[in-house]
Amino acid sequence: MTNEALQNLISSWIPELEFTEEGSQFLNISVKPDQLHQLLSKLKSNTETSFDYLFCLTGIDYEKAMGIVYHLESTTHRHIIVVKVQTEDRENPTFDSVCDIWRTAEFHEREVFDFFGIKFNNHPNLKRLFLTEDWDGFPLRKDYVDEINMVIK
Amino acid sequence: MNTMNISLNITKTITELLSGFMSEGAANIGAMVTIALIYLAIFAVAGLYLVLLERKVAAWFQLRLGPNRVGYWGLLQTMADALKLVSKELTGTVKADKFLYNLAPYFVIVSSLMALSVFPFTQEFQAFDINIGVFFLIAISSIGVIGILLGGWASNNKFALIGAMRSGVQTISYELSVGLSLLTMVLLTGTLQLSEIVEVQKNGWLIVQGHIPAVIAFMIYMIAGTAETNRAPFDMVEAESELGAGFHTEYSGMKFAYFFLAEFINMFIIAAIATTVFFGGWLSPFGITESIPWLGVFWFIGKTFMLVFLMMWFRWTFPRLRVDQLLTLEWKYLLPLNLLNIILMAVIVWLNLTIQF
Amino acid sequence: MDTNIANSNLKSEDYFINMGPQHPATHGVLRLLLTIDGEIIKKVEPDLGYIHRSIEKMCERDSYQQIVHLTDRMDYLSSHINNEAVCLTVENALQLEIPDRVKVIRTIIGELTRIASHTLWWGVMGMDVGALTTYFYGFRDREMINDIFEETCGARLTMNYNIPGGLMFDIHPNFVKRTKEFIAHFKTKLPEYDTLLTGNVIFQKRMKGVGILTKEDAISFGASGPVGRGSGYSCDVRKHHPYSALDKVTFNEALKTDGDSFARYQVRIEEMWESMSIIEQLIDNIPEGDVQVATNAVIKLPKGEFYQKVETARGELGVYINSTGTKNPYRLKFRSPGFSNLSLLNHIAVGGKIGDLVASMATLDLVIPDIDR
Amino acid sequence: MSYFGDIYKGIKTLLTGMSVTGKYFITSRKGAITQQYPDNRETLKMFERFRGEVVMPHDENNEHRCTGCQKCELACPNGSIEIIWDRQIDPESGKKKKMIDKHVYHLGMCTMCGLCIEACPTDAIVWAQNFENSVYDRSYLTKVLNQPNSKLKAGVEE
Repeated sequence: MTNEALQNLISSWIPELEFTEEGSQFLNISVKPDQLHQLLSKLKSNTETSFDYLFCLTGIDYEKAMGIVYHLESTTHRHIIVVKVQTEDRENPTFDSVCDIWRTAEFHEREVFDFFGIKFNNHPNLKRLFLTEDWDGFPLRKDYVDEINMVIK
Repeated sequence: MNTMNISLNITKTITELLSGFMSEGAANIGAMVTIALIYLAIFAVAGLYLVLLERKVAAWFQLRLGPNRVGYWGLLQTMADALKLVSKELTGTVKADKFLYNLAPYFVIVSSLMALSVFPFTQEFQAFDINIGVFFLIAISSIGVIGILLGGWASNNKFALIGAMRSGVQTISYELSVGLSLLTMVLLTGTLQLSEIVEVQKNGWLIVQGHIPAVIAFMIYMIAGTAETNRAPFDMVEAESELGAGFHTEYSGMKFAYFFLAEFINMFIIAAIATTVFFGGWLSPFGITESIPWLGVFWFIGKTFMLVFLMMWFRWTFPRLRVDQLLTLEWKYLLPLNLLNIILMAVIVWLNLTIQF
Repeated sequence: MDTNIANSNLKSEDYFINMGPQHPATHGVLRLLLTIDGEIIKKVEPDLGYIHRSIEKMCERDSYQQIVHLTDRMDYLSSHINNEAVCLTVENALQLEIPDRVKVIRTIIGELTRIASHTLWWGVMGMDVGALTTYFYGFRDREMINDIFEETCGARLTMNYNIPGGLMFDIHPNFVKRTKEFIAHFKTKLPEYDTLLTGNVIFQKRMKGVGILTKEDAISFGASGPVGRGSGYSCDVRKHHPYSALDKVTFNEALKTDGDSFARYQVRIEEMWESMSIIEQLIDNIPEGDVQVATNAVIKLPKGEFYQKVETARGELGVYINSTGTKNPYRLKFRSPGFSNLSLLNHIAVGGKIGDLVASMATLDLVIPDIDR
Repeated sequence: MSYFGDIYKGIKTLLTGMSVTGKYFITSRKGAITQQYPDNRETLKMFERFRGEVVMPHDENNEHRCTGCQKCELACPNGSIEIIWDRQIDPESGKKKKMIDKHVYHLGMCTMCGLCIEACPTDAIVWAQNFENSVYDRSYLTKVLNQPNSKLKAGVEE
């Protein structure tokens, strides 16, 4: 389905979504954190869209806000869509976990928690994946400082 | 000619030699000790060169050259390894069961060396010609398992324990097939004494005499023999990719050398039993070198090394079986075949359809 | 009726085993915490991070040329295809027009890297399952490809032959001759792989029905590459989103449906045949032309997000660049194939034996720096 | 009867597998694929593009082409090149000019990526083909590429 058809169909589900296409090859949807899980499960279950392949889940630190970018692809219709979600709260950013929709999210969300400190509620075992348990700070945040290993050129 | 014969029967000659200036009992013990030392020396060196042969054969299979740095053509390589192992520190795990941990290697090396004493190398050249030869060999080879189980359990290492459990299961179930396949051949010879078995084969090797059932018994025996010595494709005991080094993970220095040497001497024993029982020990193919008895040693060693090469060929070609597949192979395939084979052989012997020359 | 310890008062706890980080079957520093009951595996819990160098953090301070050289160290067995991924992302972002010669050379060297990675996988696969000689036959063929790369790019493993805008320098005069020699040699040797290992009854018994992965699980776990195609899930990026000169070649995607270790094994063997046919279609008519498009020394990507998918030997590598117009990316994420392929290890290994875990891990073809980044 | 059938099939596949290794065993006289490295050091010649180590070629009267422009230092991803330059009076034109003093190259940190050679405008540094770079002390790995009292070759600036 083309981006416009996708846009009309999806905006019919949840009214207040913003659709943009500039600055990216795919249709971008920004959604509020509380509608995130509902939108994503609908995107997967609906037969016309059937986004059953979450191939990339990225955490981003926008300095004023923390966000996650979901790249979804449908293995049947072969179209790709990007869903973005942001939250201003930097001390305790939490989103709904999507690992009940896509099993691959389990590891990706643990990685985002490990590097950004974004918590996901009802995630099976949200522990640090790469770093040791007692590592303080979240390395991929912009304000992370580590004199020893970070070589600032 | 008879001077050659007398000198060959080493046990009698040494006891007569010693009884000259010792009492009868002391002479016997003296003879036994000297023969034991001679055999130990011969087979320790033979073990080393078997290791070298294995490494060279493996290299030729794998488009490599194998050891060629130490000594001319790499001949001293395993000698150097042995020296290194002697000088290595004997480390051990702290919570290991010290006594059993140190006892395990001796079980393994003693059982494999004891089995060497009954082999008829030529006409008279046999340390002990006991009349239950084959039965003695099977009994001895089961003692080695205790050593492996002890070593795996006592070294308090999880991987070693799994390795030891696997080896226990494997050796017990495959002794069955070794015993039964040798039993089929004993039906033909009628005697357990190894020198008698070789005598019977004067008119045709057993594998020829027993034609079809003998060949089946030989194939089962080779499969079970390879499994008996924990060699590929049944080497779950020290499966590199699964358990690291298996039961001898925690051993180092001479203790590891015992395990390592025992494995290769066991391989030699399995091959030697096969040559004695199936391929007529030291008999030349059509009695061509009957006149010079001591030439028999080369025939015996030659046949044994052919079978050792066959076992090495197995090792460097086949992947490893899983433990449960190994057991199904034994209980569901080898055992029924063996029993059928015994009945077949009994029928043939009863109707004496054997091929005699 | 559960005859064993259930009704006896003998209490038995779980038996934990550390498989790794130094373990022959993990091909690198991956630690698996196994909960086993005798030989049967109850739970596999990977513990990662032993070779984590935070490549994504480094990319945030490096220029785009410098990022390309970092990707060599991620999946070192398909380092050329990783470089190509970043270069393609940057070139598409700048809308650079890449000459055909560069596209064809990139595809040929990409397919050669795939064959090199699969021959190494085949050798190590045999070693994991117990046949130690396959290692040397696999490496004999891989050495010929390494020599081709050494002659053309100067390095055997971490090539860094691509730069944003084309190639560093042109291919070596006897690149074509050597590649043809290799193809002729490998055509006689690949059938030997089948007689030695594929046909072997012990190998088939060890691989068939081990580590079953259904198609839905493959998609849900995000499995890509031969792991996904072994379960019938068509995920070849070269087919669905072709890049470089892949749209000019015809090849069929190796698909198997029964999803066990043997299917994944057969997919990779078939892929080697496909890669050889792709190289043959391209090797004879490499178009003339220069190998580099002029880009200014400091590359600045326009503001926006750019995503590029590439099919490495292990699966689908995605490069996601979120740029704010400065000379280094605001955020750069590598979607590594090994990461998702590892996440399904627990799902396929539970219930099997330790031997099965090693066999299915070998068919997942994990490269640990690719997972840890 | 499939019982005996699959036994026969099994043994047949085992034997074909053994035939492959047997063929290699017999033809092992053709020589091994492994390289006998320490023995073939004289005859071993690396490909001319092999990336061994970055060196600065000097011609016969000890002149090199490096102008000290620091482009390679900027291009290097892990800071393994340091250019120490100073302003000296150029003997011909008498003006103050930027002259290279020491081109420090840390071989220990270099990842052989080739970006410095790519970025050098005057092709002053090239790849050497030696690969035996192990040393007993890390300080030997920091090398100064331009030989002492070497000068910039005339005519390189234009």
